[in-house]
Amino acid sequence: MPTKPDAEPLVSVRNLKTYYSIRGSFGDRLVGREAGQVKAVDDVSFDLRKGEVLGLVGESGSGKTTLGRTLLGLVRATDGSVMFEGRDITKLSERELRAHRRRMQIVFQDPHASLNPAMTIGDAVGHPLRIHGLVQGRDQMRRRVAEALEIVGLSPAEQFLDKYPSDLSGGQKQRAVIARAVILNPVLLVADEPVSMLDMSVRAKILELMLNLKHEFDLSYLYITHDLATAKFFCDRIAILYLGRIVEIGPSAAIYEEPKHPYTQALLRAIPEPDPLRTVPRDLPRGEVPDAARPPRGCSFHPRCPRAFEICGWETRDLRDLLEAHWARTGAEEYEAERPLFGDLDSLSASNGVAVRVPARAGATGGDLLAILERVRADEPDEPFWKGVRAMHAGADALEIEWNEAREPRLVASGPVEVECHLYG
Amino acid sequence: MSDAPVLSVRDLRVHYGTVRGTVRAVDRVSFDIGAAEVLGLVGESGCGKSTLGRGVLGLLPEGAASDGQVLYGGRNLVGLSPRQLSGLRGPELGLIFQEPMTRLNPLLRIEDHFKETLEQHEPQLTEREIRQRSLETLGRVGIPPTRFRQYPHEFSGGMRQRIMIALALVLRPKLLVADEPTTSLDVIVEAQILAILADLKRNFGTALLLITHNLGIIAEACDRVAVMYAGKIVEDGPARDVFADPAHPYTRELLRSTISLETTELHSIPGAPPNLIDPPAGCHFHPRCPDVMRVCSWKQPIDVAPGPDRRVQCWLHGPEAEIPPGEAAGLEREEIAVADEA
Amino acid sequence: MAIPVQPIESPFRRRARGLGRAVGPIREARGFPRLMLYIGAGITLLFVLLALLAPVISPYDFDQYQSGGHRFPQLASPSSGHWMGTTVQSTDVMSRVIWGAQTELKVVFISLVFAITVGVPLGLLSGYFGGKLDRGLVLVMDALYAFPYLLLAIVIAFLLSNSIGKGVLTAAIAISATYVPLYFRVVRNQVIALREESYVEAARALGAKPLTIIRKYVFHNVVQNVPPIATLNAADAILLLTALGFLGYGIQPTDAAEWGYDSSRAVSDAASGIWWTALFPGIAIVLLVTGLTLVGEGLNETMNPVLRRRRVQRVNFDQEPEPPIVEAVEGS
Amino acid sequence: MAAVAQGTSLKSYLLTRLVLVVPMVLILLTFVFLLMRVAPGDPISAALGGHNVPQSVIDQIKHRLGFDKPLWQQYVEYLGNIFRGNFGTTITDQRPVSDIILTNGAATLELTFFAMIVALVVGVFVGLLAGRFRDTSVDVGGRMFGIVIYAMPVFFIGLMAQLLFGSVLGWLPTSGRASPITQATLQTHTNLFVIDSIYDRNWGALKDVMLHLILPAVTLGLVTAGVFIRLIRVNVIRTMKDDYIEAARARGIRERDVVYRHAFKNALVPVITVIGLSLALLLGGAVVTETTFNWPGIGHELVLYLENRDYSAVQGIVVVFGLVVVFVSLVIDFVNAFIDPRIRY
Repeated sequence: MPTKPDAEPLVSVRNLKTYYSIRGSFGDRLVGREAGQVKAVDDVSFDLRKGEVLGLVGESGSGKTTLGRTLLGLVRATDGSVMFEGRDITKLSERELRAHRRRMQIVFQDPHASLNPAMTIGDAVGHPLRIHGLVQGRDQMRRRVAEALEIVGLSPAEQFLDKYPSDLSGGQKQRAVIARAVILNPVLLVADEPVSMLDMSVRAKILELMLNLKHEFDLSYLYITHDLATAKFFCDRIAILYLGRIVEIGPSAAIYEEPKHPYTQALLRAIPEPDPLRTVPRDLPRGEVPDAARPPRGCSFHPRCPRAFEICGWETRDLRDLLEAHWARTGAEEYEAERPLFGDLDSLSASNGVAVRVPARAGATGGDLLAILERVRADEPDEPFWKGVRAMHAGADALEIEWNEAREPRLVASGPVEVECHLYG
Repeated sequence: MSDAPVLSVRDLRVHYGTVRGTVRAVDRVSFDIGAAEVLGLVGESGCGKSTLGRGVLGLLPEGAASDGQVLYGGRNLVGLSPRQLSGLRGPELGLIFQEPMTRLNPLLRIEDHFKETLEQHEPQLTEREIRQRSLETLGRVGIPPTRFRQYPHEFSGGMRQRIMIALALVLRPKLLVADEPTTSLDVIVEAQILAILADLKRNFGTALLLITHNLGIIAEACDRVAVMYAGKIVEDGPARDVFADPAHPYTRELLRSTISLETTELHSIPGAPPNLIDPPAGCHFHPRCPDVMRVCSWKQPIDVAPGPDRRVQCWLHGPEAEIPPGEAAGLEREEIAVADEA
Repeated sequence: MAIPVQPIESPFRRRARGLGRAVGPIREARGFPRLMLYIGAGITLLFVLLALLAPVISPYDFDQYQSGGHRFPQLASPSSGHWMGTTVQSTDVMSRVIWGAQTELKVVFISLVFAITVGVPLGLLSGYFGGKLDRGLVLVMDALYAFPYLLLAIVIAFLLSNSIGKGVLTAAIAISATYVPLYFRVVRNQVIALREESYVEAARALGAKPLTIIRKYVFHNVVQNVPPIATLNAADAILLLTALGFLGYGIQPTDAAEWGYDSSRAVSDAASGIWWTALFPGIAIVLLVTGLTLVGEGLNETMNPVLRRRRVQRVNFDQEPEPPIVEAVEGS
Repeated sequence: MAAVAQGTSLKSYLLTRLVLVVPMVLILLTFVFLLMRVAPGDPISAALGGHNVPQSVIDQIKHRLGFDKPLWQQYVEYLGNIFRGNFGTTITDQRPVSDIILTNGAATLELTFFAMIVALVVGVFVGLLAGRFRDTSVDVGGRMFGIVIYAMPVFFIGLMAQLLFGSVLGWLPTSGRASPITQATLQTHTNLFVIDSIYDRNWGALKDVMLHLILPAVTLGLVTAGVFIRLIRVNVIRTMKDDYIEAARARGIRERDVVYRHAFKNALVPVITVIGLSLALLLGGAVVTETTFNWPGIGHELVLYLENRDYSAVQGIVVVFGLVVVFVSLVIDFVNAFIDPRIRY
């Protein structure tokens, strides 16, 4: 039930980057060697209008949680800007930020860890009022808190004011957390996987509550989740995140009816549907979300993408994945026969230059390696990897492979959505 | 179910003591698993499905006790000595868990895990045969032989779950119990693992008891389904029939409240799952059941077959003879304040 | 809509309820941990009473060597007059043991207070704020922590002794200096773990100032497990104090009786077979340290969730609430 | 999330650990330096002065030892000396501290070495048993044993042993490193009597030396064993609850293998790092043990120098103790890196 968002954006994010430097060993820091960075959020831009619900959907390691926290200033942004009510959040000091905290709030994933075990529900939900000095005396505080608890459905409120978090169920705790978030009547609510820890029979109630709050208080939501099913029901617009970048963003209807990016298509196909006529999908991308500290070249989805082609960013690491997938399929005898011919494979996963020299072990020649690769190619000719190989020539003791030139994909408009993929670039 | 079932459970009870009292996690449960069949066990958290899964293999927490029959290969596993049971676990019955990250010994290479398992149960194998069989099984679940000598911390969550499955399958068990195997994985990796589990029949001829709270996984991966609520199996039957025409109100309500891509309007079940120390009298679901009758609130429903190869425990399906006169009238449910809602 | 407001709970009752929640696990302890707690508490209480009531209980003053004009016998074996015999300076061994309890507990208490009031706040701030302060402090504390702390205590006692004398204060400072790194490390590691918890991050999101967050969210959950450490630490402190006394860097013998010092005097007696001057102070040390360790281990066992063993009720199937139902007609 | 962990390779881990030792040592030396000079009152003159030494003599000694120079100059000289292995000379008997270390160090080394063996054997054995058979009589017995031996001060056990073994039963020697005859006949190559006697195949001397070692080493060892028992027991309890234990049982691995190969191994890995720390406990205890059994080690010397307030001797010995502890924990970390693969790759 998406609502019509009005024109002026409440939040506009431009080229936001949040990088974590991997705590290199003390030695690295001492000699100043750059220990590598995790680009949790890598140049993300989008707008969020007043009253709108934007879904941030991505798997683990996609940076969706970091993005949510950077928006609220809980995590320092490395670069870029977040305009909220005329101020750039990323440039504010911790002290200045605190004043803004009244206007934007967050609800966490794990209700059991979001409430201080040593505080009663009344104190916890009422604490924001005391922090911002919005209330005088315990009497007025208790009344305001009781009101908030009633609004989120914890009625009769009296029964909960003096309870400790350990006395409540998961659903009730999440309601208390929401009460604490809305008691300051914020404008923006970042909900980080608010229902994923709850049972199916209770999820609907919390989503319904959040929708009611939206209408009643004209709240805007940033709904962070890995579950496209609840997002479809709850969000006006959806942004799909992969390895810190938005790969597709647009209105919900367009994303679900006509997903463009191969990753979005795969996500939608992978969701298990409660319909026995369907079977577990088999044509899914292989492998897993790569290590964010060393993202793949060009488009970071290319190693898993069934529709990748020449310019998607093929590199040496993909050769190692190809060989490993081949040996996993063929089994031990072939592996024992072929592996000894290859030299050191570990170096392959490190270098990702334009060309690579695959060393052959003593007694083997580049030709032997080429023969093996040709056999692998014959097994699966339409494997996208081969589109990435410009040329292969067998040297005396090694095999030289040249990769096609890789290009960085850019977010481009394509119909009602924007997508970051060379298929549409 | 043409040929004899691999496992048949009759009137199994698994209770364990806690500070506040005895938890009746599994309360008189009966079901069968056919050879090379996939039985899905679905229920919300705290309904006892995990205890049932582990109870079948006799892997129970301290202070737990089981009673009734778990018939495997003509023997009742309940009451077997720990030695006899551990002889069966592995070569006959396998178990894989929800959280893969901590299930491998961090100090041992993957190769050592396989060597230990195979040397224990098939001592006659030579060094080469052990390596051959391990690499072959690992290949079938998508782990390349190049990583055989690596340590657990060098693998991602999805890879470790594949290794756990291979470790269970290397002994070619007849039955594998999978306790929420994909709950902590991303949706694409989840589908990859489910594909492996669903193909157990074809690749290894292994029967599978798949325990999950996700009705989508049941629909796509299972032949039959058993729905569990508050320690009891309230309904079981072929997945197609149960999904098309759910007999028990809880199954129907659960299906309606599942949010999937096709969901048009939100639905939820009022009230909260009961605690298993003193569950409600009569049918445990009656306080939350929209079709509740007077008899439901005091008398325990009896197994009834509403159709071929199906079973349900609900007075809606009779048998009328057991329902005293006048008890079939509807019971207006007193307003369940949200206060005690989940 | 006017919401009927219940009479507000009196702050005292709220504190009591809060405290009740913290003490809860202790009431629930069962089996050996409970036994340990009770025995330990019993022994410790005995010594506390000895210390408090020393003037009343002790037959003689700690340094009294004669009464009513005639001097006590030297090195007399335990007799009716002197239950634990006398020392070479003909002072009564039992009186020195009783008065010694007062000295030990006083010094240990002061050193604990010093160590906690310095170590815990430093740990809190360093753990929460991190940065250069944290890195610097950690390096210093680790260097101190790795140092043989008896040596450290001796050197500090040696240095302070010629400025402020070998009194209770010197010993207390020497001991507490070696334990500050212990509290710093424990509290800091806890705070770092807590800082990742959602409710601490939520507090930041609410706009609370760092000090408010430490006070209301972090402090309570950290301070809960200082008691077990403090009791085990007290046991250590007594061993350290008596060792200092034995080496001559404990309390000035003229100021008060101290078991370590008495033991060092007993070394020469032992050579000639006199056992009582060495045995009784030694046993007092062993008993008090064991008592405190038992309390510490008992507390640790009941409050640490990993170790906690809750009393579980035995399961028996026969008294079954519902009547066993008859097997229904099989569907298939 | 990371498909392949990017652990720093072993080489750079060890390099880092080595680099980290430098600040540790610096802090240690600075701490001892400041301690000696900045403590309240003027410890130097008080130490040198004693009761009736004229001020002029004090000034003259101060000048000789360079205490009258500005603080930072003293500091630079102090570090320079230590770097060149010169830990200063004692005031009372003009003996270079490095000489004390060579002659007496061997005695302390021998004592702490055997004490550590006692601590490890007793601690690991009882700790594993207590953890494995939790809340049975074995556990209760093991824990009580651990608590009581830890609660017994070294000098108390020493005194009781002297009474029991010394004057009453007379089996075991209760003071000194060896009987006078052995001391006279044994040539000292390394000053480690046990090794020297083995080297010369002088079995009589070896027996005598070992007999002299038993009481002090066992006494000191038992105290540290108490620490190991408590730590290992908790570790065993924690690892028995780990998920890979349940997974191993699900694979039908025999309980014996589950306990020994999986639980015990993982329980003992963290213990290795504690050995470094417990060395500090041992060295501290050695000072008291050597005084009780008048074992001629560095600790014994330290007490004597402390008694006659020998300033730079105390400083030198304390520095040596600190350096030993820091370098031993460095070696322990290397060992740990080899054993625990998670650190290695």
